[in-house]
Amino acid sequence: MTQTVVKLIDTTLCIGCKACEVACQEWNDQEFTLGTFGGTYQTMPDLAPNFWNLIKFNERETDGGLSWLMSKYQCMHCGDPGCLRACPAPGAIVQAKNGIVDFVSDHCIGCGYCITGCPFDVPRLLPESKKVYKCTLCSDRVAVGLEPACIKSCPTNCLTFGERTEMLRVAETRAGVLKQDGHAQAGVYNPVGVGGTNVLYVLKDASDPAAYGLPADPTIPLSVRLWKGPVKWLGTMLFAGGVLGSFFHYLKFGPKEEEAPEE
Amino acid sequence: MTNGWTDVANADVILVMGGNPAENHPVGFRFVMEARLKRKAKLVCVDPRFTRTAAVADLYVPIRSGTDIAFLGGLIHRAVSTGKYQADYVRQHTNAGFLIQEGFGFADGHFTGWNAEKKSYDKSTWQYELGPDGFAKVDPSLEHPRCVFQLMRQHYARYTAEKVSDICGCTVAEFERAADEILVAHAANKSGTVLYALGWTQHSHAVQLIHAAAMVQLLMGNIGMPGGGVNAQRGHANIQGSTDMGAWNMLPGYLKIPRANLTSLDEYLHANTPKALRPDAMNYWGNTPKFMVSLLKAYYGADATAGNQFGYQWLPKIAEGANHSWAYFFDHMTEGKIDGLISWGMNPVANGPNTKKMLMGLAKLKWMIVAEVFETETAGFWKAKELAEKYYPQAGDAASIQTEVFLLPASCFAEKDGAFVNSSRWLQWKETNLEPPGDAKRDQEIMSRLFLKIRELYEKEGGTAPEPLRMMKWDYATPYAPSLTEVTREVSGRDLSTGKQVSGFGELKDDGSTVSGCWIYSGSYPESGNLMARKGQDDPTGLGLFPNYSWSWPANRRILYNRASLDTAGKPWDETRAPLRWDGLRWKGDVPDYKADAKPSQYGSFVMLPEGVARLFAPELVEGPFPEHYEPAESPVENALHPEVSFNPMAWVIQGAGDQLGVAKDYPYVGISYRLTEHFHYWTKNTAASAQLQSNFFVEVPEALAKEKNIASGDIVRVTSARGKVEGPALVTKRLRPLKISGRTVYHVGLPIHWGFIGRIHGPLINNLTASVYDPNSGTPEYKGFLVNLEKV
Amino acid sequence: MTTGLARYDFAERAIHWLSALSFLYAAFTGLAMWSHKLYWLAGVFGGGNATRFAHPWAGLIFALVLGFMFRRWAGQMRLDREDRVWLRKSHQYAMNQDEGMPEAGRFNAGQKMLFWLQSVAAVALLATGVVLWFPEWMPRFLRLVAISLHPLAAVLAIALIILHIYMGTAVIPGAFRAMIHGRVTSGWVKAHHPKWFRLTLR
Amino acid sequence: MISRREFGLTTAFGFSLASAQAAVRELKISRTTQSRSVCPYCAVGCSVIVHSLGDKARNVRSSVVHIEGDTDSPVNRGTLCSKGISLKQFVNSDRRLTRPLYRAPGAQEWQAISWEQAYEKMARAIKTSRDQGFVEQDAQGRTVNRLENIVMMGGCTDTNEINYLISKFRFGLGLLPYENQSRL
Repeated sequence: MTQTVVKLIDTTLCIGCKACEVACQEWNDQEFTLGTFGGTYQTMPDLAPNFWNLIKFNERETDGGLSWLMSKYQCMHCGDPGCLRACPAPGAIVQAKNGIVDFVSDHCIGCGYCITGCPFDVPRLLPESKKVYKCTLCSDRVAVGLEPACIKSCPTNCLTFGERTEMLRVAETRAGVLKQDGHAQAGVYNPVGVGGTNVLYVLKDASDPAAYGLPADPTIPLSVRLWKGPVKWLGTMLFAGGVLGSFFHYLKFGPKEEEAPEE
Repeated sequence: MTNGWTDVANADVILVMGGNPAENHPVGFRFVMEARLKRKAKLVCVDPRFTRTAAVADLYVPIRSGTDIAFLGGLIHRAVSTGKYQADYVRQHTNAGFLIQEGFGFADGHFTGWNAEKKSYDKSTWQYELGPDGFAKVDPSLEHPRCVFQLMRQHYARYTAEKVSDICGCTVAEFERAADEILVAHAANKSGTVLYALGWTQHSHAVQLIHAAAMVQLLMGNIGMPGGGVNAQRGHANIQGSTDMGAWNMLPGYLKIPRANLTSLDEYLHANTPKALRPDAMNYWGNTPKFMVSLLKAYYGADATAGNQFGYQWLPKIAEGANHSWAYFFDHMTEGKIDGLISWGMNPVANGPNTKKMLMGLAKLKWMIVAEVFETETAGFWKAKELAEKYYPQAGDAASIQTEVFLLPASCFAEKDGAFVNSSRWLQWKETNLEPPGDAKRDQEIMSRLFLKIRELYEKEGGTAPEPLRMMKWDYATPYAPSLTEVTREVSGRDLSTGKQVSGFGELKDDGSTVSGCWIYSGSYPESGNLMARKGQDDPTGLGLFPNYSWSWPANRRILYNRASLDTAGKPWDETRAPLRWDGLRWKGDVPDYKADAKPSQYGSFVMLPEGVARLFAPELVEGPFPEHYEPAESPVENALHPEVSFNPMAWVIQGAGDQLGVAKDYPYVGISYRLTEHFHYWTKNTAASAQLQSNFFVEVPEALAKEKNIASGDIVRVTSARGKVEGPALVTKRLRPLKISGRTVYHVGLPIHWGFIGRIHGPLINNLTASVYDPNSGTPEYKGFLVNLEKV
Repeated sequence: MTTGLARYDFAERAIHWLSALSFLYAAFTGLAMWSHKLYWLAGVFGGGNATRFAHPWAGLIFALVLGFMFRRWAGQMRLDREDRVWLRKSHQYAMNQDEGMPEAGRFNAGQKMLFWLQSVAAVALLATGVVLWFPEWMPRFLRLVAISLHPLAAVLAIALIILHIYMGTAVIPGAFRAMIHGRVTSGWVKAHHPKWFRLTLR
Repeated sequence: MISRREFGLTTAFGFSLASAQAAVRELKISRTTQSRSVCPYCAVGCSVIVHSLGDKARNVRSSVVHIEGDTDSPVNRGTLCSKGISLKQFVNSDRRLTRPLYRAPGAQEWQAISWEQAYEKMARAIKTSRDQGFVEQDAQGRTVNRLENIVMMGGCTDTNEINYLISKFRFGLGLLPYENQSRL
């Protein structure tokens, strides 16, 4: 039986070296561009069709002194992926048995619904190719027993990779150690609203995921659920009802005859 | 590094100071993280900037650039005055008990023997007191008032926490907290490591700074211990190897280039072979004749015979008083004393202090040869006016520059085999499967063809002194493109009598029967093959020594001075962490820094030194046997310890054309240059990935200073020094904390290097700002801590 | 040669069929993307990418044509008092008990309702369609609204069109001919649009 | 709840390997030649594997398609920093020099020059300077065999072997002013 794979991000170990950013682009043969100056060490303002993995830098004053958070932002490989729910093209987004949510460009029609469906705002549309791109968790590497490129490159063990139950255990253990070390709010980010994620975070302060750029309680957007639920039922009912109703109406009542004779 | 990257994981406390491994050695930093995860090691980061290392440190302490000796002196004072030093280690393994001559002292910024006129020291009082037997006198109780320990205690008594705070700008509480963490390592079963880099070496008192770190580590009993040591994180792939192979006044293997007064090999060997200072000192440098003769045999082959002093006469001799240091090259060029420059992959225009001066010098050359992978600012120096007139208005037009330039396309790392020596002193062999692009050639071929061409001209036409040129052996199987395997076999060494490769420098001889191009690498390529290419994964000690992975100089030893991890009786200081054990007959574990079968008490534990023990007191350094806090040559404040001798009295302050020093009145802020993790030096401005990660030059400005000057992030600012200027957008940050120095606020201005006027991305060269001030021991420029002004454009 | 009475001039018929064709194109391509079960329709229209490409253009054409139709017919589509009575009695109309129905003008109240509802749906489809067409330039909030409103409006429009087609082809013989040739018999007019017959043609 | 389309994308990552039903992208390094090298940037000394394609037939040069960390190295265990992981961008940079260039005195531009011409001119320049500047004996009549009017510099990304050859080149000429990047 296939087991679910997980990327574990221990935010306490990230040094913002950006190796994962580049490893991702290199492995996936994405073009490099020029960065912008935004007043921080972060030169890529956001994820992009050729840039699937971003380290955000956040400088702030806390009770314990200056804090410089570096946090990784990429596809979360949700248990219940909003992108997949929203995707109209069968086979364009696949959720593999091992939990990887992968975009298959050949089948992608570029509608961009996945972008709207994603509670983490991850997929990015490339206007030239009319395809949407995001992290694949290096499904090609994982399939032959290699770690995803970002994880392999990570020098500090901030990123680790493994089987889900084991990784959950590792994450909880690490959070426990952090608690012992005085970070009472330490915890694991694995939001239930999207069926859990196969990208897990260990946070020093799990009560404030927003500080790491993570939504506190992500869910698949209501409108996507409406569309894929009630609207679909309603439509099915109306279309079927319309066609069948017409048919039986005709059987019962037939056409309206012209009554008046020709002039 | 005395120890090595993998060994950092054995530390209990890690002091990062004068370095920023999270940014500049991110992969090496993984061992810091491992120590923290596995050993709960504490990471203390001391730096003027809150770096990415500081961001993950347990404790960050800001200090003013160039005040590290004050901080370390404070640690020494605190250790000695509170008893937090490993007393047995200090007594057994250092020169703490050695008596110093009567009259030695320190007052008002100078050690004894200062000659104000000559600006130099008479070191006669800095010497050990010798007994009638010719050996140094030692007081094992460490109580003699003239013993090194007492002199040290006295010297650092001035370095109180308050003084440290006053000089460095951290608070007393911050210093004390850091000291408490660091001095934990004085316990015999605790190890602390020190990781440094160019934040220490690029000061006018750099070598003393590292000496101070070594003293702290000796007091903590950390030298020779796993998880200890003084560890230089080298900034280029083969800094270690290119140093080992000799530059400036060195031959390969740290043998000195002869001076003119040493007219024969005998005189040279006599002058350069130290004599033991203690009866139990192994004094390994006593073997200097074997190393030197083997080198001469490598250079001159069969032509080197006992009868002609093994070709000693063909080696160049340095004139008394001459200094062929980088520090003087460009003045000599400007003065017309230099005809030409050959640069094998170096970029002085970008790298050297005071760029304007570099440009002026090169413009006076008749010719210049540059072998490179990319066009550099040096190769294209004559375009400076065209490409960056803003910064070099006084540079000449290309038309006025008469230098003839050859830019030769060389090959990159992946297109060549050969070995790099990493910071851990591991010689790691590379393979290659690639040809250089286009018409580019491998460096060994470029160099050999040029050498052979010159020799051919001399053979055809004659000329001045063809002999040294003709005698230098270049008899490789393919002389115009030597196989690097063949070269490395020559370096490792051969026994001429058997024709076999030697297995180590222990087999080298001074009778001309052995060859070795660099004695410390001897044994890297024995009969059994290329040990540098090994990939063995075994780690019998569990300490991360990996004896069968690559090859480590010297003798495949992974932890230098490992003999000091045990007491004189042979008992490890820490049983759980012993790199070496004595089994009654032989030493087991790491390759011992000791005679392999000598009893624990037979020799002193530091076999290379004539004392047989480590030096707390180091008289060979030019500005004093103890490190003393001196300000940078350009400082915003005067020296709080001795205002009349503010900066290192022995520092080389070059006053050539274009050289000026600024004062705080005109240039009130402290400029510091540094690397960013996203770039490598001045190369990656040519590569797409790094150009994306940091595309733009910027100036880091402390928030408070920005407020004062009404500067917002993104505003263009101009930073000026007495030498030049740079301009770029401001990056306003909280990470540069204003420091209170003697009641005044001092700001640092952060200046990342990496940009230049030739490349995929462009920006100013930071060395427009830096000064021609050098450490007098090493000849390294003071790139950190110079004075600048800052204004909004 | 023409026989019978002129019901729709050329412009009206052209507009009607343009709108019909563009609507159907948009509807079928839309249905392909609406449900995975109907994605086979995308194959009919040249595959997923072609479907994604053509759908908004068909929708845009439909919206434009509908604009013309609106200008042409909006005035005639006002609901008057009799229309309201008609609507109240529409169940009788559905059961072919037309005797008690108020007399219809050129368009009966059912047709008028279709016109107005389709117009509303078209506006909604256009507005949300533009948002979905260029998701990369649209704020997330708008995309979220559009992603559910667009199919909702489409469901409504398609349901109405099913009814319309049934009425126009099966229930009222001659209506389809009218939309092709433009002409109807006077008997047909008297039967289906007596008031129009009375007021306009007589 | 919509049904998930489950593809048999499986992993050999230490788990049982279920049969793959859907092909994923082809692994781009599956047919490469691998050579083990060492990163030329800082001196952590990370080992890398250079993946190249091309068999070096007459019309084929091997070219780098990927560079990745070598997991055998106890130093980096396969990890790399942002610079190391993008070494391909360095090797394959379009800014690489591919032919010798020459700048005549006073010229505004580079011009191409053949290797042969370059060696001729360079050797001549070096010989002329050496002949003028070489000191065989100093004022006191001591043999000193030194050359001080040519400066040489080395970068520190050359291997030990090349540094050793530099030392032979240097002392063959008798050249004293030699510095290396390592000392700055």
